[in-house]
Amino acid sequence: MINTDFFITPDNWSFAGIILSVLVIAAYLLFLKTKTSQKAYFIVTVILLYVSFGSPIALLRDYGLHSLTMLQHIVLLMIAPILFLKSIPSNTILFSEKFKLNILQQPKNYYLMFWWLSAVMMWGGHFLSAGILSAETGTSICGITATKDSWITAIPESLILSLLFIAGILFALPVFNPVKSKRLAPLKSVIYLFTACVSCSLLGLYVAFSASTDTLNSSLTAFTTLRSPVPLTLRADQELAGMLMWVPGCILYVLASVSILLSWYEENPVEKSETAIHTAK
Amino acid sequence: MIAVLPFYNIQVLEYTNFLYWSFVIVAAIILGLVTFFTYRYTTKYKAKSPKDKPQNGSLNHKFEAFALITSFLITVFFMFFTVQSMKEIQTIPDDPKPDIIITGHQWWWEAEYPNSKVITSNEVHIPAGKKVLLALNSADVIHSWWVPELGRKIDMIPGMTNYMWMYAEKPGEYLGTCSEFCGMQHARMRIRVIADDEANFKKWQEEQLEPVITEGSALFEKGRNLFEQKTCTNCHAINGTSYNENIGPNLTHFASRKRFLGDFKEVNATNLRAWLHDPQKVKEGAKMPNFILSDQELNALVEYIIHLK
Amino acid sequence: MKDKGKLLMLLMIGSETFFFIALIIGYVYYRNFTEATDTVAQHLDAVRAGIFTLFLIASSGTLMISKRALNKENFKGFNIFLLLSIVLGIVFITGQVTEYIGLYQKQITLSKDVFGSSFFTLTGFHGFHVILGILALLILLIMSLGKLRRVSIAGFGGVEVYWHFVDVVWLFVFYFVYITPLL
Amino acid sequence: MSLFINIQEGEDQLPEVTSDKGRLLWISSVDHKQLGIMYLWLALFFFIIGGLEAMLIRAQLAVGDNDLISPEFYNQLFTMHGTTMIFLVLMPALIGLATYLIPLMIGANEMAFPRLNAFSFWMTCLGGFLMYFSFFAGGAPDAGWFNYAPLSESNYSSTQGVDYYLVGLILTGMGSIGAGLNFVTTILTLRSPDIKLNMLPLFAWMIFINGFLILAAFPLLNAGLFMMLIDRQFDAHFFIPSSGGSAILWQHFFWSFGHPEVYILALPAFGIISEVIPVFSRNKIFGYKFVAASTVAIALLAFGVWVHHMFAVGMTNTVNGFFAASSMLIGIPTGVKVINWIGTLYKGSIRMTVSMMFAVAFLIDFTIGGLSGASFAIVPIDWQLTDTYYVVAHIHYVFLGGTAFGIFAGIYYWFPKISGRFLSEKLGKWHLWLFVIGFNFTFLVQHVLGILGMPRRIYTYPSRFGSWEIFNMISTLGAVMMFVAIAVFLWNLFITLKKPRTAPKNPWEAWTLEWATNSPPDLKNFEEVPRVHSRRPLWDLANPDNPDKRLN
Repeated sequence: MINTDFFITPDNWSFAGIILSVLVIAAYLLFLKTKTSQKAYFIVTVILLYVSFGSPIALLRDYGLHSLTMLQHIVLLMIAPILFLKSIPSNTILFSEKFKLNILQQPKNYYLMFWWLSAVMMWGGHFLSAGILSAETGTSICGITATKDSWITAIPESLILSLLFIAGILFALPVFNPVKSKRLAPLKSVIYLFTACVSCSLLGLYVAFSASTDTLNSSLTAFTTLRSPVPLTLRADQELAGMLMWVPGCILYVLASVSILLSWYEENPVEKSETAIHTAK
Repeated sequence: MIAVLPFYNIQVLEYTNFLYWSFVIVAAIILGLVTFFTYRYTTKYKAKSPKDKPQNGSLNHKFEAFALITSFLITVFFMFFTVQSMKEIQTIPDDPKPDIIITGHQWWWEAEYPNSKVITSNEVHIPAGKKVLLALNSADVIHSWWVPELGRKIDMIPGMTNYMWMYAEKPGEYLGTCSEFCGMQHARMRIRVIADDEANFKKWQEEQLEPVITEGSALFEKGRNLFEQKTCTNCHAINGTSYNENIGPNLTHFASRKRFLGDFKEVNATNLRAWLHDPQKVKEGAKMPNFILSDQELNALVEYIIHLK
Repeated sequence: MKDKGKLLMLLMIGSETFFFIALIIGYVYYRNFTEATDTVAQHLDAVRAGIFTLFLIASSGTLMISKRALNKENFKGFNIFLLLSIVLGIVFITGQVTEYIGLYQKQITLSKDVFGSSFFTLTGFHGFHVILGILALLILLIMSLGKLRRVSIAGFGGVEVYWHFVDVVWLFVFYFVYITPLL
Repeated sequence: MSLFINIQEGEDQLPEVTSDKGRLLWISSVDHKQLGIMYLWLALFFFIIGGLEAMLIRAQLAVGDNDLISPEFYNQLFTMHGTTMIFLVLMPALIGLATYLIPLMIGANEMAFPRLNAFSFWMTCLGGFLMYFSFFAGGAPDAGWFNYAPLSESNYSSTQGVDYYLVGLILTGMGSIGAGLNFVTTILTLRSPDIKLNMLPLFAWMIFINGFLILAAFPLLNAGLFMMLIDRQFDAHFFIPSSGGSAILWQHFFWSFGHPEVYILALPAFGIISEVIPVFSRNKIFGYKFVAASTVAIALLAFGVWVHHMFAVGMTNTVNGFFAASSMLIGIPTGVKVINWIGTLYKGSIRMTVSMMFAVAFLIDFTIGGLSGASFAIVPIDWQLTDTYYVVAHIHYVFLGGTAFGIFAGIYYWFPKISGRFLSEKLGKWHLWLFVIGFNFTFLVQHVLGILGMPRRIYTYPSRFGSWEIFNMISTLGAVMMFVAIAVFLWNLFITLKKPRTAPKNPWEAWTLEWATNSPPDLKNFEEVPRVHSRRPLWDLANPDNPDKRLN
């Protein structure tokens, strides 16, 4: 039975994870000079990562909870990367002017590539997860079927999750690059985010509306044994997963777009160029 | 007369009622504020003469933020109760066993009671004081089942079965209507649900299951023969006989019903005669063909059908 | 953006993308989530279609080469590779037409079942777009042979983007129509 | 620094028409001003037809068990009324205003693609007339403006009406896509070099966003329309459940277009209001940022809410719940806009012209429409009230009380610019009051009718339902008032167009660039474009001592 016991059992909380998180946060606070807001962003990022990888929530996945997997993916793919990039100071070596990796110098060089890369990683990651789940349960998930206990189960789930996090960072880089001059122009970022929304929506649509009774009936037996304690019907679970992918995901990007635009309306090139002249003197 | 607002004291409508009234209050406040400020500003700041200099005053921008947060909180409130009441109103078991299967036709209703095998049309009887699970589907186009006092509205879609709960607290007659546009006579596709108390409902079911009368006056016999000759049997079923095509309404106990043609006309000899004489004149577009019956034939058929109690 | 025509074409492509997304959704819906029979799917020849796909991809490549030639003002190379793209496009269309004829001979038609409906609609609309692209390329070719060299070059940006778009759409169509039934 | 700059386009980009004299030249015109005016005439023409249809509908419903109109004809009437008003009146009127004004507002002499512009207009025109031709070809479409399958499939709708509907909508849809393409490219490429995108007047900004909405939404409709056309003409099975198709998929396609369409019709009206209210309040718009950014939010969210038209279809609570949430959320940016407009009135110096009065009527009636719309996001309420007259009231409050009031405000505002003459303010006030009062009489009671259980699209109702009869009668009387109001408006147009041209360049002391041209503008809009440094260039010119904050 999933109840509070499940959450307060210490075994379910990764101890090493806590140590690691604390260490990382400490290192961040000690070695990097940042604004308070950035510190907050970073701490939240680490907490989110810890919750995704090391908390009982990560274990709940084993009940075949599709919606929870999706929530995890959203956190890793969309929320954590943005917060992470926001928390990085602009003089960090990887992003600064001194770092002469040509491709990262101008967003127009890499944004298309990163879009595709992360889109492929996103879809691939989701399908791979579904494949693993399918192999574990021996049923088809959203039309994806893997042989029971095939080699695919050997892929650790955490590897896929890490890949998703990296894909998320790559994707967010053109819009949320810590160095302002390396970001896409505001309107282009909005279009960039919108196209991602379309891609995201399609996955959500697919997952949500593939939850027809017919397709689910075949997997019913496997799941009832696996997840008898979960108070969600199989169909509701899958629809929840699709909808989570779709609605909150898109609203997140809409909010990001709006905040980018709000500062853009106020943008005043005159003031900017004047200050530039000022500093030049 | 349908009345949604004076809802009966049942859960489904209680929730809807609560949500609707709290919505009306919030909406009235918002509308009141908008109207008040629009009126006040347009009168207070009206230019005295066309040459008035612009004042260029401005509200504080915190006001926008305040409005955003307030409306967000209102949204959260309504969202919470929406989810709650959806759960209350529409929780269908994984393996639904409907008490009544209702099929929409252009433009009449067929009701089948899987437990007692009763099949009837246009007039749906339910036991009062008991939640009834309906299964709804359609034989042709999309219809929508709506008896406002007894529960929610749900579409009846061909190739798909929907389920909903219906509940009548007190015995009585409840009116409803098809509320998805379904063709020419959509307006005349109304619903009459009759809630009986447990005993009467049982009695009604037993009556419906009784074999149909097959003998009567000479006119009745003639009508019965005509019913076969005029190919009425190609569409209309009468239980207990060999006529079992369920294309048109089942006529087994036709005369026990109060109204026919989708709650359009009262069941009596005059209306029936007019209908058989020229269906298109009574209900234009109906699928019933005009058999061009002579007066004697009409009399006989009416005599036959009106005795199907 | 300097090139109005290219901008217009990019926007139109964005719009067309939604059109094809809708058609593909329709296809996937009928393919996966209804009890539609798979008669058409069983008769599809993925290898054959794959070969014709290569022709279409190659035509995008030749078009890129001709663009490069144009930038170097090598008009002869431009014309040759443009012509090659057109020919490759026509080969692709021929492949599609012969496939349709084959299917119709096997009594697999638009009105056979819902799968046939969505298959012919999806691939048919794509084929229609390819034909439009071929026409546009032909017009460019004819104009570049004549005196209207300057104008044809102005329109090139838009047509090129369109052609690549048609190509990319086909990759998706190919994946959903021919590959997924094999998975 | 010079106050003017020369426009950058060469003569070759101007339309080939050399004179605006002669009626026949209009047919071959590619001038954005002439096309804009033609769009407006087209809209007016269909507005009258659609209005007459509405009057017939109201006449039929005035009393119960009425048999003035046959059910068949009634179904054709309300189908055509809905389709006409949305696709042939509101769309062309808004696109027409935009076609006329966008180049003027951004200091350009033409649209980016003048011929595409003419193509769009003639497509819309052709589609509209084709749809009306169906009346003479056996019967008009009769399956409602959203044409639900399978009622609209050949086995249930045997006349050619639905085919005309499908082809007509595909054509007007292509026209709209063409217009959308043209607006976006024009705004992106032909702006006066001074104007940065974040300095666009709000109307231009809304049209810019609207262009993207059109480009993304119409293809979804077109795909559905084509599928249904193939169903009807070539016996395919997309939306026919009895042979394996899905009736629901049509609804998904239609509403995934249909809901963005609501915003396609609302955003330009918001734009008009955002121009009219500041000018007549002599005040800057309160919170340009919020109005503009919330538009983007609305445009993006618009694609994620369509299922709220389908709550009664029988989808699971999970799906319904998420769409309820997104539908409620989209109300927030819309609501904040109303606050921005009211905030603009604050400490203004308000001149109550007819245009401004229409804008004020818009504020209140659109709020009612928005609120009743929000009630549909609350799923249990939707489960009772969808497909009743409550929806009819709601849609009219949004489209008539919202968009159409906006268009009227815009027409009274820009009429001097377009024609060089002022519409009579006195007749205008008659038009306004009759129309607004008649409108509220007609549709406010329809909320009650819906609550009393009257479903929409019924050609008659039993006269034993007494209260239905009373409310319907009130509604019909209100409709008659609106009818008279439109007659007054037409009379106003008629007498005004006979007057000589007297309007000065900038009669309202407005601030956007279109008022720097002659009234009406010359064939070449600008010989030279004023320098623009802020969102109110003409304010800066008129008040050199107190200019707005520079933005470039």
